[in-house]
Amino acid sequence: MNLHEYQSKRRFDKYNIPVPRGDIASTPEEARQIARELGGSVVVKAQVLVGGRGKAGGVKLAQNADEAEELARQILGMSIKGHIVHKVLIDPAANIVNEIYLGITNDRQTGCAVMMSSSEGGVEIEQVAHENPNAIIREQIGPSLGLRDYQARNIANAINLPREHWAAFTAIAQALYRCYTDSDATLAEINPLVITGDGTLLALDGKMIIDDNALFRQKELAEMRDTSAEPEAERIARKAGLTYVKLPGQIGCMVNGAGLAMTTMDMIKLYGGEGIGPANFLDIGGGAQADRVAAALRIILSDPNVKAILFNIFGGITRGDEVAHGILQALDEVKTDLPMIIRLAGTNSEEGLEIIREANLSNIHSAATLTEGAKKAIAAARGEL
Amino acid sequence: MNLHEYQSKRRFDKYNIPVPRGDIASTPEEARQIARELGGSVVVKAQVLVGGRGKAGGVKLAQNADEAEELARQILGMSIKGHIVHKVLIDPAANIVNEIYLGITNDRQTGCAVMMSSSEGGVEIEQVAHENPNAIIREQIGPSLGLRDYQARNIANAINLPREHWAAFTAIAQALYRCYTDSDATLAEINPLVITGDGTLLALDGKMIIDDNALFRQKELAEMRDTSAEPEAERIARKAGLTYVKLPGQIGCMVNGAGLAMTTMDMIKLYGGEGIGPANFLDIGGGAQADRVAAALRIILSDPNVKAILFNIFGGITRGDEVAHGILQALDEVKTDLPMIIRLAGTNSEEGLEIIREANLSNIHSAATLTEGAKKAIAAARGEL
Amino acid sequence: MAILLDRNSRVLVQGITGREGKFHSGQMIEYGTAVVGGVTPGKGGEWVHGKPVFDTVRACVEATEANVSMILVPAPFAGDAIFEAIDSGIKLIVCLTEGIPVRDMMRVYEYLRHSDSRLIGPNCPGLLTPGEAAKVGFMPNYVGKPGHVGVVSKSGTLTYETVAAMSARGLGQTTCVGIGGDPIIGTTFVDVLQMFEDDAETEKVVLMGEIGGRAEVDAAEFIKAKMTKPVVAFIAGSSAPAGTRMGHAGAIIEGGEGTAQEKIAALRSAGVRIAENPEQIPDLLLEGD
Amino acid sequence: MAILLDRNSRVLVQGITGREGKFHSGQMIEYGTAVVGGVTPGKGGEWVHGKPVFDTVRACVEATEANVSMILVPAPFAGDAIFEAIDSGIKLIVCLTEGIPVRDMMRVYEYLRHSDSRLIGPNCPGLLTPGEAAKVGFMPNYVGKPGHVGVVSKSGTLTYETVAAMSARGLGQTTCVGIGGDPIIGTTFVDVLQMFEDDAETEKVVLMGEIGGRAEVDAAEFIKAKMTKPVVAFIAGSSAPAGTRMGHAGAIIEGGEGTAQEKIAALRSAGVRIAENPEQIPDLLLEGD
Repeated sequence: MNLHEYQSKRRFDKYNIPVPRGDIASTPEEARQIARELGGSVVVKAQVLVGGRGKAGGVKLAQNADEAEELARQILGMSIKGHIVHKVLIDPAANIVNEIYLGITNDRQTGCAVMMSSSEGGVEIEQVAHENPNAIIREQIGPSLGLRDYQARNIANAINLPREHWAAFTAIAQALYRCYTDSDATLAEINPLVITGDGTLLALDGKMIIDDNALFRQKELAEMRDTSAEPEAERIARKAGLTYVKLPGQIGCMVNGAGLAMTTMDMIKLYGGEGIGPANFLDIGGGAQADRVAAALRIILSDPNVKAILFNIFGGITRGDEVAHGILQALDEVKTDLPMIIRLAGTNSEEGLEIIREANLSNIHSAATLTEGAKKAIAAARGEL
Repeated sequence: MNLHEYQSKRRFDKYNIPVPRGDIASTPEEARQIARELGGSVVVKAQVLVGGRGKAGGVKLAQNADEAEELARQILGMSIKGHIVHKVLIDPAANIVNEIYLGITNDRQTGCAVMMSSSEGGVEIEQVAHENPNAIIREQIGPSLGLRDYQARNIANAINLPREHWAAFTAIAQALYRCYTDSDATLAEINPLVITGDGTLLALDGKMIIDDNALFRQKELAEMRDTSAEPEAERIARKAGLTYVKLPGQIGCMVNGAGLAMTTMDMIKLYGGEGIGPANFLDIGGGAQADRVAAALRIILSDPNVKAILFNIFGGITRGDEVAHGILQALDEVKTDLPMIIRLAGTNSEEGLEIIREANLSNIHSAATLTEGAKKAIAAARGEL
Repeated sequence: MAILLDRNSRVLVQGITGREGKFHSGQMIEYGTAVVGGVTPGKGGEWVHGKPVFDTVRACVEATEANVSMILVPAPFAGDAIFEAIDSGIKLIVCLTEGIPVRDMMRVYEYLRHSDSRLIGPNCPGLLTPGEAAKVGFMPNYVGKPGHVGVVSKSGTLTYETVAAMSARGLGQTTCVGIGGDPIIGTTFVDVLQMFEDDAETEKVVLMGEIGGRAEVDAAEFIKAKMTKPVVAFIAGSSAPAGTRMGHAGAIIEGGEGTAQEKIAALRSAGVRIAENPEQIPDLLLEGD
Repeated sequence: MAILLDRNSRVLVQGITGREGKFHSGQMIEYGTAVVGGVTPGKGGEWVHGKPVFDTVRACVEATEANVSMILVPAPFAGDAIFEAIDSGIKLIVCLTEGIPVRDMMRVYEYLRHSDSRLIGPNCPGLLTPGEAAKVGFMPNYVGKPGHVGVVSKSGTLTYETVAAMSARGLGQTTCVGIGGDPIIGTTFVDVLQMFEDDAETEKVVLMGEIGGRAEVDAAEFIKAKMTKPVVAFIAGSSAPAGTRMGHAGAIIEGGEGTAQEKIAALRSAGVRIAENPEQIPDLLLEGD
């Protein structure tokens, strides 16, 4: 789960990481009010859960409250890569001497957290990683020891931070690590961390991603989820415990297991050729029960592009009879004439196929293998079944 | 540093370990008042930093407030193994169904904390260890993982705790471990932990020892030190950063290093025979400087039994010239005619001996070796030097 | 022979009294696995499928001499369940639980590295050794068949798919290992490839990977440097758009790293034959002869 | 040869700018030790005895190729200093600092066990290898003399006493090791005895123990089972009353365990000759011939 910039920075503030004393506005008038209270020039920043907002014109400098209002008016409601701007952050403009990158993420290779820093702040770390990988300093953080002060000093030394900033830098690094850990974050990033004209460090921009699997114990953070920009179908899927990603094709896919779901998409692409593709990724998860299957089907049917549906269920923990019940239950609620190709295998698949057969629905076709299922679904999408 | 029972139990209470709701009294009148407020029968318990107070008559049951006052009058001022009782704890009497032992200490062998438990509570764990070692269940606690719930369950299972108490027991075990860790304790012990008539668990008696080396970061605990029972000389020594233990002999010893200090005592015993022994253990520590040496000398001279003083300094981190300055400084302030045998070796010992020689004091004798030093000190104590 | 699991494996199930725990232990017993007991705190003394339930893993191990643990407890408790298995001396731990927080797994991973235990998973389908009638986990009982191909996979259902296709063509397996697709797992492709390389009974190996991370690239490097046995692979997710998370925490292409194309290229250059469709895997295995 | 420390040892000093750090590095350099640099956070760029000071151990190691670290920083910072040395790849760490909280040492001990580093101490006098003119720690420069006796001791000054007495009688040392008397230490008697047993140059061994704990009993068991070289020992504290703490956290007799008598008995039964007085040790060493 991604946090907005302002949410991340408020969280940082709780850990005593210095952040600009700005505030959030939902209307141009609020923006003016905040800018007036801050005094001086301010930055108006679109709050969207997507990168590249600067290039898209979502971040602007205003000299005074009038300008802030005007810019907020332009930015609010703007669409940035499909995300509508509902809120802007009004921060006082900072006197920037130098920009640093400081972030923490999980490292798959070592199985532990890694703090990354670079003297080249303000640009995307992926870009630095690409163009000048040596500019990124990494310190592994063992979970039992946590970040040690000497590790922060190692970083400060390696990025050639002037020594007068070491104490402040170490405090910020420690705070960021605590914030990352306490929040079950998979990313906590200050970019840029700036040295200001008066010689202090300031977290000008912040980003946090919270581990979805840990939201059960992060109630406060879970409530911060901004669903206003989220597509309806994905929101419903999430609530039903499904993983759904909308794609531009015509064949709705319902599969159990991420690997098999991707494979099913791959097969549609492989055999479908130009103009035919999967309409979604949808993993009903392990042990999916009837009501979850029904929810999944409703989501697929809500996509007007869908011309055919391919069910590919290979039961392990998921049982074929429950999937069959789920399909019938959903079809009972959401009527459809779309052709459906059902491929059931694995645990209780015989029982499941029997249940489907007994329902005797004319738009349901069965397939014995994944390849056959994919080919039949493609034919159905083309109206050739 | 040892905490009193009432201090330990108040600390436990902070961690939500259930303790009796008693209070502390310094006078019989206060004891009566507390007993009256508690109502019913109470236990009057001497607060001394020494074991065996029960056998010494320091723990008594009172049926009512009058009896509580009377018993407090008997117990307050009592001397238990040389410790004067200044305070009594008045606890409500508990309805005891079963007594358990639960404690945590540092284990040298494994270098980590170990939780110990036994279904035979209420007696000293050392005694159980001696008589029935298998009755003590041990769970090692790795510092990075801390105590896990399953370890508490392992213990509960092994001491045959009825299952209805497991949840409460696990909570207490976890709280005790947090209390132990947060307090830099080297021992945190509930003995007995009782199962009461109404089926709850209650920490009837508690004991904590705090790591002296950690007191710099345990200000609150450091202030709990009860110096009222501590011998004056030991208190002064502690403040001066010295380790001093009073012993019944005649030869005051000032040595650097615990091992050499003990060896010096051993040599006095070895060559002294009947009636002659060390008057103290005194380690001036590594790198002892002049004022510490002076403090040490003053402490030794405050003991009226001392007939002779043996200085045995083998300089490593400690430097002979500084020891010499310290001795002269102390002698300047505290005049004495007692014979002093000085043996200086190691770092800067030549300089030290030169300084002593130049002071030209008639009661100072030098020795080249430890054996010679010990023998001369024995002779001096016998008035034969 | 086989790897990891054989007829001497004595399996305990942590979470045996749960809905899934009960069902899958039943399936395992039916398959022939020596399930010797289970653990659910607070339910010690109960029985499931005629097997005793204990409150602690230690008590279960003492009573049953279990040497393998299958963990199927809810995600919030799974980290502790793994610690308990390690501390109780279990040498092979198979954690099926999905959705364990990464922070918990980082602690588990650190502890595990310093222990003598091996963890398979979490979020994995488990192990199947058809020739020894031994199964731990979700793999459907009928998919496997005794034989000489080792199978290792990140994915669950994709594995069943492939193994079933192999068995249908007469290509049996020594052991099928689902390592799981989470960002932090106990046993990697490389670990399992090494075991198959060392296993006298395994003649060929099938590897099933997917987009995200670089485990398949590590596997390719290992195969190039160390493996003498032929390997056939399939990588799922060639149609996935970049930057999109596909279910598994693992299945996301991060900053241009971890695409199917790049993994396939690495494996090809290590001499691995790549299937375009998992149902082609039997063909590639047979072609090699 | 010798153990642990020789002329290839390149020593850095953590805490080199402190009063004691400065003095003892000077002594070490005078003795011939290759002190190559020091570390004090915030003082990088300074020089002590002509050696460069760095802000971090890592920077010092990169610049000087130090392979040994001597730690002499205040107790509250010593635990972190050890972690920093371990993380910087230092294989031999000698921590002289006294008064480190036990809780800190428990964490250090756990981390150390899983690392490739060896810790001597804390609260120890350090190491001396006279034949290689190498010293790390407090031992006075003049006490040692090249030779063939290995010395291992819990105590500091008692070691100087004994080593000086040996040297005066012509009995030189391979290496003198002060392991420290704290409850938790990095290297035990048994570890050092094993090294002396394996060291071709060491012919005899002197062990100096004291009351408290059971390290000397473990040593006795090791000597009985594994050692072929003669061992002479002295145990300090036979006159100490039970239950009284004698300075060292280690020097306390706990519940009847760890008395000098019991240690002496264990060592005797392992064939170790016991000195009543440390100044008798040279006699016992010479008698053996």
